[in-house]
Amino acid sequence: MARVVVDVMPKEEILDPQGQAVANALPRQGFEGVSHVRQGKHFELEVADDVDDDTLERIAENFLANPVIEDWSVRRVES
Amino acid sequence: MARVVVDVMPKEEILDPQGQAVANALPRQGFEGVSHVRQGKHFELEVADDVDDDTLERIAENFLANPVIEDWSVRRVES
Amino acid sequence: MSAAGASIGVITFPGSLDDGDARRAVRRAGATPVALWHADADLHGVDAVIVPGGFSYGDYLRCGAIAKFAPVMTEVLRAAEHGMPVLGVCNGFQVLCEAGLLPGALTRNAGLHYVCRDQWLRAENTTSVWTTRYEPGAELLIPVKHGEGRYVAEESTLDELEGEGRVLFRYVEDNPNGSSRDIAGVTDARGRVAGLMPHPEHAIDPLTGPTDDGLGMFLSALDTLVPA
Amino acid sequence: MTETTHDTVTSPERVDSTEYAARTPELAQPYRELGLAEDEYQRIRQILGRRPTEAELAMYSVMWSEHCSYKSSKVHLRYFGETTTEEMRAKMLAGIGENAGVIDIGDGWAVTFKVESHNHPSYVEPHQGAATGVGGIVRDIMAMGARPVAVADPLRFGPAEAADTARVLPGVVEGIGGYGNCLGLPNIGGEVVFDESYARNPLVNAMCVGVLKSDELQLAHASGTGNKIVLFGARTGLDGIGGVSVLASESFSGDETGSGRKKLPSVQVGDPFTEKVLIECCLELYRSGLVVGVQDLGGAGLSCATSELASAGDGGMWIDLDAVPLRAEGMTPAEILSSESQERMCAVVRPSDVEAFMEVCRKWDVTATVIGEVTDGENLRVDWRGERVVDVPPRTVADEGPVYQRPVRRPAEQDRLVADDPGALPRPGSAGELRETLLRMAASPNLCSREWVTSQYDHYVRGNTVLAQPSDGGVLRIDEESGRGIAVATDCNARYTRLDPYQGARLALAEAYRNVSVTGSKPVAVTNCLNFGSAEDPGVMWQFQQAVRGLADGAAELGIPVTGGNVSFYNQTGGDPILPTPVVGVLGVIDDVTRRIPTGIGAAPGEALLLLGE
Ligand SMILES: Nc1ncnc2c1ncn2[C@@H]1O[C@H](COP(=O)(O)OP(=O)(O)O)[C@@H](O)[C@H]1O
Repeated sequence: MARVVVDVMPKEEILDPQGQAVANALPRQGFEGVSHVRQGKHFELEVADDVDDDTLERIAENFLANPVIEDWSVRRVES
Repeated sequence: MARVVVDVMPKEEILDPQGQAVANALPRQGFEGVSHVRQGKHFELEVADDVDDDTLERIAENFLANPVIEDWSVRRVES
Repeated sequence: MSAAGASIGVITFPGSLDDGDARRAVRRAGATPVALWHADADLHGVDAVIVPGGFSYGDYLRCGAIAKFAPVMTEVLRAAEHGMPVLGVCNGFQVLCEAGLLPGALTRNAGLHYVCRDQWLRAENTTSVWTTRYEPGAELLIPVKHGEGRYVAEESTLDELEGEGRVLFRYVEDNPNGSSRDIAGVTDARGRVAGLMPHPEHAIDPLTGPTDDGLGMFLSALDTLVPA
Repeated sequence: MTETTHDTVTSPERVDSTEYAARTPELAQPYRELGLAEDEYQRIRQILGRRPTEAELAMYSVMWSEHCSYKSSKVHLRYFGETTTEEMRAKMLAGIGENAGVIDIGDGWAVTFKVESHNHPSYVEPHQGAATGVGGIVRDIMAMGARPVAVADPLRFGPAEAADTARVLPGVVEGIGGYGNCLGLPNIGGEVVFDESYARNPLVNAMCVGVLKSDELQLAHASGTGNKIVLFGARTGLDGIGGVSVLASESFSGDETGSGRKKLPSVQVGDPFTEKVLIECCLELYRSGLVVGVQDLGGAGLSCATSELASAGDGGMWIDLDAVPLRAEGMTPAEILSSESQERMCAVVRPSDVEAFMEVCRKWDVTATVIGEVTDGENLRVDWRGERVVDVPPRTVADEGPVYQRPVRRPAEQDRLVADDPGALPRPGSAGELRETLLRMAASPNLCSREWVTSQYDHYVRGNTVLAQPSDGGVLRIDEESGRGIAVATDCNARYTRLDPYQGARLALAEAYRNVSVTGSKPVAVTNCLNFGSAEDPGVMWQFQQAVRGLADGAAELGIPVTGGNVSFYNQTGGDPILPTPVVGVLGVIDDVTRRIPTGIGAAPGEALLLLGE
């Protein structure tokens, strides 16, 4: 068993209303100094040892991310 | 400027229908070997250098996560 | 004080949607609705407060997560502590949970879709300020419309709620969102702060809703605010 | 398409100003990549007496596109005007040519309604494409001074069992629901139709209905020298730049490969919360009398809004592009002018009202910026970094684009198609077969319950929905005291229309008319969304011409005006166009909504069932 993390983020040039909402709300709560926020998704997968990087990449691209508007990164972590 | 990543995940004991939907869909699309998927949120923040760890922790705990249902982790990353 | 003398505040956050409906329901029940703005640091002397449905501040982070920090909510928390009746409907329920006035949290529907439909509920608690007009066990038909209405809380909290009779309503027949123990609404220990996902304000007139079964909640509150 | 080389001019060191353009007439420009024909490009040079700057080229190319200029449909759409009598026009406060038609419904109330297509974007990115389709039509309605009160969504998809439909349909429904629900607009009608011809060309049409007091009508014009132009709502980013990215110079690109911004997705992401706040903000601005003219930003963004406002006004306009609040760094003038960032509006405001205008925007936390003013000249002038990048007669951009009389030819195969009638098909012969046929029909994708779709839409919000799904027409109360209400329905049977486009359009109108009538309402006006294949296919143009005639003649027969509409051509992949799909929307009025008639067989036993008509 391996643990895999996939982070999916809205592309830089694409509007991110979620991140913007967080960024706007922080000062109202008295938190200053956060200039920019982007919000995306974080997936944690448990995968069998024989699942190779290429398969993981395809899973990320086809299922977890929407390549039209999102970027993603795949990494294996210690479990 | 520092870059900070906050990951927020549903607590283990809380049903995660989104992660489950992904896990169920994968075998149908011919991807075997993924036994468990959980879906959470991934935030990337740009923060001023004088924002300390304690403040970041409070932002995560009081705002980005709901401690009733979610766990979170905060880490600074290279920018 | 006459019924019309009782005034019930309805909060409008940017993104509130059912505030007009809540005010209409208050009027229909015979009280005076007072519009409260999210930035108000003052409840304008109202006798009770309704936190209505909608998508406060867009609800992009988590439903109710931003609204709980609104200046008006500070006042609501203070007033609730002194026993002011507060009702949260849908997004309002989410806000009250986020703000810690009610236990638990509301999460993504188990079916993963937004669901708008007429829903049967059973009145479980008929002693709270907001439910005295209902017979115990009465079944009501009231709309639900939400994407994040699955009520969750720790098992011990759920046991406590059940033990103290603080479950207000339960879904009957089909649970629309996968809520723990079919819970549709809960109240605080004093029976004054209540929250539910279904929309009583959309069931006050069979012309525009499935029934008028929701009107009882507003009438119940008036009974307390304006003792006969 | 062959890649032509061209020089990009604007760079951090140099601006492609009108003055520079005048000095460099020979510079090769990428007009073809921007969709302009050779003669169109030459006409622009003629109008300006020089080559256009990059910013001007961007403006003309989007504004002269089929979508914005109606260049292939204009000659046909005139027929609507020609067949509308004074009597039909009597209740019409705004008609074809305005952002949306407006009808006086009595008691001082007026209603505006319109359908728009967002077909291709919804195929590329179903969720966001459909969501921004709703956002766009809602802003059209706001631009008339109305409060949006309901939406409806006529949809067409490929076969229900096709794999791609499983990608497109759920995303579209989620997008429409997600956006409309968050705006607090009840969804009170629509259609879901499956057909092979829509497989790679789904149709996502969105209707919005708005209500206003008849004396509150807003018009999109910029008048009054010295009045300020205010851009308000979301910031301007690189969304939907699409083809215009060929104008981005390499030095502006963040991309090390040096391929400019060609790879930018032309997808826009919707922000319904910003739009919701924008609605409330606009309505407060209107109520406070702070707006002289207003225009929404949709396709073609600022290019469209500024040129249309100026064109409809009585003077010129000056815009300072540096004042536009941006979301992305290093945007060129062409990009700022072409950006299709959502949730933006543009208003004309008297100088003395600017402060009050800003105050209302601050209350709603809406970004608002003065970006220019109405001038007493003729031209629309745009400056950037102190240099003039646009100097054009606005009418040549907005109203005097090319007009084509495209070839129209009834397809040779039409006769064969019509001759192939269903008489030869086997018919159920026994009660058992009849039963089986009925059950199969009831279970078929085109007839089965639409609940999977409609349960994702809020139809209760605002508390005025008197009839919605599964009723034949949606009915809304608009005046709580008098009980006055309105009804809407949209319909189109595209298979009939394929067999006979003239009759098909009439049938679509008749069906929507009936669906409004059976709610107990009186039909008063028509809108449409004409979805067709390529305008360059003479057979498609024949379908189009016939459908317009059928719809116009039908409306004249019924005595209700066509108040507006939308044309979507090029719904085809390869040589096969979609079925001709002229979606027709009918608006009705009901004096007392308590007298509405729900769909369905009565509840009491012993009621008689009557069949009316032949
Ligand atoms: N995409 C949609 N959005 C909203 N309502 C819809 C949609 N599709 C169908 N409906 C509604 O569902 C009901 C049934 O639709 P349909 O089967 O097309 O009816 P009909 O055949 O009578 O026109 C109608 O009330 C219609 O308005």
